[in-house]
Amino acid sequence: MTATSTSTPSPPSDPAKGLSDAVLVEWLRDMLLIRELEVRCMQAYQNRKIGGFCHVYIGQEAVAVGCTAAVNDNDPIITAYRDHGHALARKMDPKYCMAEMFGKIGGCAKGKGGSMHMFDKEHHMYGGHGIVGAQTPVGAGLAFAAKYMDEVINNKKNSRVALCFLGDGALNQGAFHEALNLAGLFDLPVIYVVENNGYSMGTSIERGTTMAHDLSVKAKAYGIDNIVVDGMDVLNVYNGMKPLVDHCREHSRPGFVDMRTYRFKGHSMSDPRKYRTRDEEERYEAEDPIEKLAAVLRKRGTFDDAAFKALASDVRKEIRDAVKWADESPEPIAAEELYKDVYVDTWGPFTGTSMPEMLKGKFERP
Amino acid sequence: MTATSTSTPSPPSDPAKGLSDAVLVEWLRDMLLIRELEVRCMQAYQNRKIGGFCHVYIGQEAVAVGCTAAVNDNDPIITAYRDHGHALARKMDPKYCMAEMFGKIGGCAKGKGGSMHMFDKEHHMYGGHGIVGAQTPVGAGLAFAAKYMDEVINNKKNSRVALCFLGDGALNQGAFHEALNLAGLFDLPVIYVVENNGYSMGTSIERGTTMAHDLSVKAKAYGIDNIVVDGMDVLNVYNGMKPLVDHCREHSRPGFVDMRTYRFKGHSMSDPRKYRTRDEEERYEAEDPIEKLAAVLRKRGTFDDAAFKALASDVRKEIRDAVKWADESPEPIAAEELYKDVYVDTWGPFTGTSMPEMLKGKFERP
Amino acid sequence: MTREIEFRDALNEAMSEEMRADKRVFLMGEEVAQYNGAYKVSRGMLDEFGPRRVIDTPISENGFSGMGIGAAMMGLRPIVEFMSWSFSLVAADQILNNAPKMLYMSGGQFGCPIVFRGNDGAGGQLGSTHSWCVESLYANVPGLKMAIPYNAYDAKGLLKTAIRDDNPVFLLESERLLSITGEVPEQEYTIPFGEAIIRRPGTDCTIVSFGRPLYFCLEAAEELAKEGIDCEVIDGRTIRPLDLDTIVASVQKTNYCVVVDQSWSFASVGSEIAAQVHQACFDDLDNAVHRVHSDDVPAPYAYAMEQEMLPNARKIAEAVRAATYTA
Amino acid sequence: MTREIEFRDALNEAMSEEMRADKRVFLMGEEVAQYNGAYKVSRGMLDEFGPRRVIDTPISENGFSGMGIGAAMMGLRPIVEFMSWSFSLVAADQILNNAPKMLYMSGGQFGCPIVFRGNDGAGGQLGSTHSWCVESLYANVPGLKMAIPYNAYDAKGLLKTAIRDDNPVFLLESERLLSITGEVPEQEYTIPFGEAIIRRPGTDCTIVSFGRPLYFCLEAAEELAKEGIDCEVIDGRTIRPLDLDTIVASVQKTNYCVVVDQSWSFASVGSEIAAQVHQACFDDLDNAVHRVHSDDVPAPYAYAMEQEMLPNARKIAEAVRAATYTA
Ligand SMILES: Cc1ncc(C[n+]2csc(CCOP(=O)(O)OP(=O)(O)O)c2C)c(N)n1
Ligand SMILES: Cc1ncc(C[n+]2csc(CCOP(=O)(O)OP(=O)(O)O)c2C)c(N)n1
Ligand SMILES: [Mg+2]
Ligand SMILES: [Mg+2]
Repeated sequence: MTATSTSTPSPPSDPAKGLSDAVLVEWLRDMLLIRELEVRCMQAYQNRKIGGFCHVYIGQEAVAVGCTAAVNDNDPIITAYRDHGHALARKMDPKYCMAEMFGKIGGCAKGKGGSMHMFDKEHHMYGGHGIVGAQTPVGAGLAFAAKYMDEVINNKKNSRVALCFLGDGALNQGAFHEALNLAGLFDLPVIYVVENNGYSMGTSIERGTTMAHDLSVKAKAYGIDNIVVDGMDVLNVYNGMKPLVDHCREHSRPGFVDMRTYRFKGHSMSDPRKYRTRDEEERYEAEDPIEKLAAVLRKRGTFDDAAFKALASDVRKEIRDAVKWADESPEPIAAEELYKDVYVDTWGPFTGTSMPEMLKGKFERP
Repeated sequence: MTATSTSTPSPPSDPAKGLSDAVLVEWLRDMLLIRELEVRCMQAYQNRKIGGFCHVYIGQEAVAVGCTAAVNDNDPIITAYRDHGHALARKMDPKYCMAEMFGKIGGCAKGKGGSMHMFDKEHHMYGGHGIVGAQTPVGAGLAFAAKYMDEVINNKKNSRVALCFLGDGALNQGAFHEALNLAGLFDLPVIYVVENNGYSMGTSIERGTTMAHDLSVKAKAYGIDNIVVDGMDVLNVYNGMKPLVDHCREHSRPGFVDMRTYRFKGHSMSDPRKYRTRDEEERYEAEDPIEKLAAVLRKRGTFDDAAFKALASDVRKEIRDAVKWADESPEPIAAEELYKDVYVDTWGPFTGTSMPEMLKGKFERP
Repeated sequence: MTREIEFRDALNEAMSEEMRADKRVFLMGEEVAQYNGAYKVSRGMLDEFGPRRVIDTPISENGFSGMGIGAAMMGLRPIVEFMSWSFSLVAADQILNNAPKMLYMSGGQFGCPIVFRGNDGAGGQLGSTHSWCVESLYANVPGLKMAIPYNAYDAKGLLKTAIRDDNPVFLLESERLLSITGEVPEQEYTIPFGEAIIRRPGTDCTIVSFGRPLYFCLEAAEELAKEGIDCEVIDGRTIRPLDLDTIVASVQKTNYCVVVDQSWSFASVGSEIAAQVHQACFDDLDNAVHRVHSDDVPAPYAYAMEQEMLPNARKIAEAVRAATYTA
Repeated sequence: MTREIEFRDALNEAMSEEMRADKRVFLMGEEVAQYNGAYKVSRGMLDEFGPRRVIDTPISENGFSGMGIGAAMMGLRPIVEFMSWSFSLVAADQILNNAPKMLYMSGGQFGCPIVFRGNDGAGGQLGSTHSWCVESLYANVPGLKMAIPYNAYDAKGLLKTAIRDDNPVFLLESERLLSITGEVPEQEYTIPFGEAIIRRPGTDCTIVSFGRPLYFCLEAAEELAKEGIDCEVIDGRTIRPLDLDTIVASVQKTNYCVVVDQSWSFASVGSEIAAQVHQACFDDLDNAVHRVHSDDVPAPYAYAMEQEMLPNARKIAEAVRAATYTA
């Protein structure tokens, strides 16, 4: 596979071809689930049920859903702090995600991590990271370990590929540069998916990143294959990612994706969005990935408005239940949890570690 | 000026054209001076007159001499720890350089810096830095300040360009990535000269750096003009650098240079050089920049062996005197110097600051 | 004549006044210009000073910190804003290896008059990576100065002093305090470094702290007063230089001392002050110096747990009772 | 049965034995493979374990530290060598924000069993940027463990324990000690963390230290013995966990204490131990705990000045005399 340097996304002729209705409906449901979770999340934040920083994924749903669909369930993934969508796309039960944001013991991280730290060992989701760019070398490490386990420990061919998501703002961190050089140098099967939503907080990409009009050079600098994908269309995302994923897995090589997307809401809960025009926002809102996929299904004739409504209300119910569950989950008791999970072992004031309810019975140790 | 992506240095037809004999002889003398200083430096190290880490510049003389010749005397320069050559090329008196390595009060940094920290405020030499890559953002800052002083404070056009030297190993530090992005983004007049001697300690460049065969991509990633230069020939260095320097000064833009060179000696004083063949070393030794320039002068017929001998012995004398001076310079007295230069002002145990003898009468304050 | 202004505006005034007075001064950081500051500290400054002196940077803390250091070496006086000191870890090499050592390494040739400033300490459920109290981490390093403003008056006075200082200064602000208002004089003023101030005079126990925890100290002091324990609360103001004299004079009077430091306890500013007070007041102390810190764990997100982790009036009161044998 | 081996080979044996026993263990760092280690600690390991398990990295400390952390999260057991801890500052975010907090941030899901090791402390005229003693900087952070080996025996035993530990461990070695030889048993052994050891029993004054400065402490102790001051020298061995009990037991016996810490004094391991000892032994101490540190200045290059800056037997002896009122 050769690197594509074109910076204008070229959607395949018939993206949907070869994908069953069932699959597309599942993707639609996943995107609806993320959208609904984020909407309720914003309400909960207004009602002070969620604190700290909270970054919602509305508008970018097609990226997490399409990318995770293009990899295997046991391929490790890691992302930044705008991570609710990735957690759900990886099939984390929304109730654990919501409970985490509510700061409850039932949360995926027992309420210790919050919105920016969604981890799910069962689904190979390695977080949720708050420091811009810091997840990129860690992502290289996930690929290194996957490859090492196959090739060095089990003497077989590498079988996994890691996905490392990052925002366009993370392109400017030294960690990103070192990570890509290491990935290229060590032939690590990791794909860096830049969720290029055009802004880092209030800074449009060209104000913070050189060559913003053609990010392919950021990959070529390390001899890494790259593609540009229209991230507002989940079929495009899948069709763009799948061949790259297969290639990187087969040849144990890194990849780089300029994933063009847009966040419909502000950076976090407190952002007047003065740095962009309503006009621009509307242009992208017209590109709503959920509407797009629904339209495709309608065209296929196998999915009518009634079906869509049914799906939507089913999703609303699931999230409503998640919120209820999160509400009812007890707060972590400081006396029990404050000094737990600092060290794996028990010494001094430290009380060892324990798995969150989400993983009870599934894992014994970290 | 457009970026050159070719990785094979193309020497200008008649490099020497337009340069007077006097100029070339001065360059030859500068290179001989550096060579001689380094030779005596290695002896002194064996005799334990120099301690710590000491990295000599033998083989790379054409780079420092040719590059500084291509800029103005008041253009700021900064480099890494292999810095003796740059200090001398910038006309620091060898005695201050040698005394610094001897850890004497007469040293350019009063014996506080050592081999890795050659600073010379009078000659706009901003060090001498030990942490790989750390000088690259500082170099951007020198260009920022030069430009700011001209354009913001004095309302005139930018008049200076900064040179920031780095080793090929520094290409892999995050700091380098951030520095180049900032330089490109803010149109900073700074030229990053990669002294590509093929190795970082025992690691050949392709074992540590992706795309080592074509470093131009490292500049293109930030939209920065770049050239590749044969650094074993000072005329080539000058002719390659001059147009780039003029361009970057005129348009206030950064530049990037893949300066192909070779260190004839080990990385530091304790390096058996097992990682490279004697064969390779001899190939480069045949490219000795001093021999090359001497040959050009001989061809011009204005410079015979006698003249060369005279120059060489003159240089030997200057360095011999420098060593003698350094030897006789007293050791810094801890009671006086240990707590000086920690803070500019005087408080607690701290005794303020003072200029080294090298700058006495030339500057009052840091 | 005084005015009542917000802590954030006090910082803004300090920068703006110094920038008006000295063209070498400029501000650089993430979102400081067009966005008017992530926390609105620099609001209006882009309009007044323009994009050449109020500069939006990419998310490259190590890069723009180093850029500021180079500019300072050449004689400019950069103010570098970290959106949060939590993000300064990626810049640790530049701010700890270069800024504080440049003068020494260059044998007195190149100073580094630069101010690094931003939010420090728990911001409110921001989790482990975003809640750093860097004072204990960075105060270990000679060559830098460190100040922590307690109110609007100090925010303006200490920042102006920092900008005029010829050395690198770390100014640690608290996001939790940015919106509180306080009196500042109409006329210009600065606050000298190394001079602690007594926020509440008292006779029975000395409480030493810096920045935001002082509010908890004063709260605890009121509560303890009801119990008949009259605390003297000292605001150290600057950590480097540290005004030990004021602390010692107080302890010689009260014979008891509690240090309240919002950072982790181990190898901290709190342990340093405790060690120095023991050394200077060994014969005056009727009990060991007691310490209140954040618990020795990463900052948790959950509200109640975070509150329990941080220093608070309850913990401080308990420490004072224990220190004064009135527990 | 014991053998006499070099400190560096003790480290080598610890890594090699653990790599033979556990394929999840691998070594990565600059020049560790083909060059056999910048300081020859890993000599021969590439030959035995091959390039997949002994890995040369580019000069990207933040990058390969983060890579090791990701690998550890997935269950491998990386050993990351820093040529010098002085170069770990560029990796501060990964080693302080990620490694020690991953378990907590993930609510117990992902541990980080990784060892960061390399030379710490002045190496001999290396100047300001290359002479870091990071113990006081990094020990402030919960979630990590920290050990400092004193001799070949401890180097091997502590490193083996570190590799088997399920938490991130910082092992601080001294370049100055790599060539000293010492006895190690033929049979396998490990040294538990959190157990200090008395290097020299004594009755008159307790001296607490870690790593290389212990040699100066013992030197001073001999000198002081001639003056009739019988010092007990304690090697803390690990800073996190810190074995306070052994220190306290000693101070209760000697009633005097001097802490010798090669790092800068402010907010240091030394101030922490002093503060804790004062708290635990307030009634036992007949004088304040005295401290010996590197002077509060960047490390100078000149030999005599550097020697003057570092802790040495003379300074330690003076501190003991002062602490015991025999000055
Ligand atoms: C090292 C660091 N610096 C600054 C921040 C503060 N910050 C959090 S998110 C953000 C913007 C990131 O934008 P981008 O990477 O494009 O991701 P997006 O929010 O668009 O998903 C910034 C500056 C941080 N978390 N880490
Ligand atoms: C951040 C950092 N890591 C490691 C080192 C140790 N070190 C000093 S020089 C060097 C090799 C640098 O090679 P290169 O950049 O090519 O410069 P050259 O020695 O060839 O001039 C290394 C690894 C350091 N000084 N700084
Ligand atoms: Mg973005
Ligand atoms: Mg090199």
